[in-house]
Amino acid sequence: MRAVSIEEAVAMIPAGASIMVGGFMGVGTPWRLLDELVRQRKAGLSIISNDAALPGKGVGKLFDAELVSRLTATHIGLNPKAQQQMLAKQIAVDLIPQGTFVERIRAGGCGLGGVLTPTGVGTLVAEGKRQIEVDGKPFLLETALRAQFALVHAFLADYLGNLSYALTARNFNPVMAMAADTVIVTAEHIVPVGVIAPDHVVTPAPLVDYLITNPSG
Amino acid sequence: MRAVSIEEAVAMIPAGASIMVGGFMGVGTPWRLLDELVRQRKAGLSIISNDAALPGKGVGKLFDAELVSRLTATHIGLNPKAQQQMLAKQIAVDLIPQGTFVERIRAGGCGLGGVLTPTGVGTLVAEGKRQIEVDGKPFLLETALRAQFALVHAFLADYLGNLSYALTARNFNPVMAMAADTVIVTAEHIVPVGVIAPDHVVTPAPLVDYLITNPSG
Amino acid sequence: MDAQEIIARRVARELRNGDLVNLGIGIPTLVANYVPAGLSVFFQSENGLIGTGPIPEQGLEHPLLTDAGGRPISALPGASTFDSAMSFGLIRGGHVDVTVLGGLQVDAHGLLANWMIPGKMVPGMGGAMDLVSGAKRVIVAMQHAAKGKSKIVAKCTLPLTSVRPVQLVVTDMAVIGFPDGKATLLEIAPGLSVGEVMAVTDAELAVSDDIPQMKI
Amino acid sequence: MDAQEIIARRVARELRNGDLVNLGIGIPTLVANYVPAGLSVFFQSENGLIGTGPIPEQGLEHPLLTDAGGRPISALPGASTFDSAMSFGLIRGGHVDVTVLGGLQVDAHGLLANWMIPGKMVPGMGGAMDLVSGAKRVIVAMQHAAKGKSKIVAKCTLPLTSVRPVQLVVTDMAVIGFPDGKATLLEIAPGLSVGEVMAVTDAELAVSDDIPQMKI
Repeated sequence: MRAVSIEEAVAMIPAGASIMVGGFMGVGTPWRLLDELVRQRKAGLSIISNDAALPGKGVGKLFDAELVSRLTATHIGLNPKAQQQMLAKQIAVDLIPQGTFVERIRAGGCGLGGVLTPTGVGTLVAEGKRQIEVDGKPFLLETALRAQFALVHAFLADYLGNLSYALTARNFNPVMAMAADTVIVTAEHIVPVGVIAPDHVVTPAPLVDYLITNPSG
Repeated sequence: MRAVSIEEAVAMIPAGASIMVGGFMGVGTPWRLLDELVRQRKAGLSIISNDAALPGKGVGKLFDAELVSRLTATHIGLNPKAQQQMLAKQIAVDLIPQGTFVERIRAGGCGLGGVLTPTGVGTLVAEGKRQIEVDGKPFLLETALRAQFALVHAFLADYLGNLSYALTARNFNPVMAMAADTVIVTAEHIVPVGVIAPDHVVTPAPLVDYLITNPSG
Repeated sequence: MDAQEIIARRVARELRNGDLVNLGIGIPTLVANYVPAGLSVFFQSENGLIGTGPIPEQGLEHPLLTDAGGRPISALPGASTFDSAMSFGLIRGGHVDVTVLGGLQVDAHGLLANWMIPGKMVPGMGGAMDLVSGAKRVIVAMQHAAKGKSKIVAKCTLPLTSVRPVQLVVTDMAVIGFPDGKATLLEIAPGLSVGEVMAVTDAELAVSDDIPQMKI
Repeated sequence: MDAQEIIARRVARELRNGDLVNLGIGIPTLVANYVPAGLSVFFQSENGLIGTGPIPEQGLEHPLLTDAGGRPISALPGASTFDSAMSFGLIRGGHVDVTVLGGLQVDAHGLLANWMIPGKMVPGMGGAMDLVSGAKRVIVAMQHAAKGKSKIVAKCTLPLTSVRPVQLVVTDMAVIGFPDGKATLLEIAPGLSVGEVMAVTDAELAVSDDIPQMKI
């Protein structure tokens, strides 16, 4: 793990990158990283995020700035800008069930090729997917999902990169921290090693590539 | 969740039952429940457990008492009694890779039909299994595993049934607590509601059916 | 008592002590207000919480503790938090005893459509498909009709949420179940006749001689 | 210096700062004793711990803190614990940078057999198959020969652990790699000649003109 400034971290992300972003309706979202993506105008992004949040909030800011060209999500109903951009075919949107979304990411992070889920069998979601029977019951084969970058927001991060999360801000962050080539983390608090007890670490340090330092000045 | 005596809990388990037992080489094993299974002489058990521990320790006691007729495990090398019973065909043993073992149990608990793993492709483990390609890479289809009972050992249990685990005694307990029809828990300490902070609960209360009360007297 | 309150009160009577319950947005959310006295249930919020409590007093909200819509909530003593993989493991794995969801259409076989109106509303299914596939009991809480059109239809014309039938539909006019896979009128709202309910119901309903009044 | 120490010292030189490392039982365990000064690595124990520390002082052992063999260990500051699903997610998912495992046979293509001798040793594969399938680098640490028979064979006669080749084999006599999928002699132990190594090696080894001595 290396501690870097937010400018330095975002400078590493090329335009057109695939990026997983933690958070659920903006809660648990690494908002400082999103602000910096907008400031550095990284365009053509492939975003993998549960939702599109709201205009002006969390991932929503990427849609305000029209930086997204592809979105994989479970629900964008509360962000009219994302919906407009989808209907205008400005962004390609892949909407998938939330339980499938998180299992695909987990599979990507855990070295699994995919999982068999009953969710979506016989619905529009099944189109183009392999259906596999186990003990006579039909399941959809949902394949692993990975990204070049994961932007993760923790509650506590220690100097080694161990992370813990608070309340409902945990959501997709721990699975995404396993499913990307490069993991960049912001935290509400950076604390000395040992402050997070071993049993309370949710994301072990070796998973974290970059920890964003506190704002200077 | 209902708090019951250990005698009452084990009396609910019929001979021949399928039982998942938490623990890794006896660490994090619900040893009081195993002792009581032996005392009540529940025979013909189908045990799903990472290993066979050692004679006289943890799950090993079930082999000492010759109560096991089928074992699904990843490693039994340190229990000569279990090995002898296997070689004498007294017990049917299914040995599977540890990462596959835990994913099959997790799938059982999470409503997945199975997972695709690269582990075991092209080896003896692949025999009789479906091989599925994703993006040209071969994976084995490993199906979900469930049991009638899960015997789980926690560090802390609160009055509602929320559980937390300590150090390396967590191991298979949390996934097994999701993958059985009836979940029976012993804990090192039973504590009031609120002692385990929401972010530190690993197994939420609604998963627990029975919590074993402290020994009386 | 308005239509929404009738529905929410009636659904709340379906809950059993110790149930793990997931409430969808809209009318289902109201169910939490009518849990019968003495009954203790766990409410799950699929963004990662069991033990949701009421909206906190102004000034006590925490930005990292919200419901699935991102609105501040509180947590009751004994609450637990977890990641989304665990949250949907609970849902898909049958650990949620009851989920209450809104609906656009429910058909004569209990199939639900509630996530998409082609060409109009394409917000994404969020957690709905997993909830209908995985929860032990699925209860649909919705108005019986919208703009004069029955939402209880012979066959769903909108895209299905799941091919697994729901267990119960509670509307402002009736309670409908699906014994043997066939829509059956179980209760009618106070002040209504069976004929009045049938008149605004598109699907054929099995009806017994003596239909009790909705308990609310 | 005995054979085991030679092997462990040489393997330890393969570790890089910040690596997540999983050590199998037997010789691999010894590697932790020879981590070069100034190098900071994380050791994982697959029963659910990152940050394993040395065996605690007598009387300070905790029964709930053990290695994968059930023996008491300690945990370093910054350690983390987790369940087995996470532990093997780390292993299978390529998050473990280096795993060091014992071997029964490694063949000319780098394929490893280390879990079973049909009719004799059938203890189960434990975590070995996942480690060889998933770790970024797999290093086999073993004696070059057992009872006078080469363990570096033309083709494994014992059941394979994985069809994925290992990256490096370190024995008491040599270091062998598999560039372009072909067993290649990279280093030889001090005091040995290439001829002496080849004489006790069953597999054909590619050999360059100038083979350096093992750095230990």
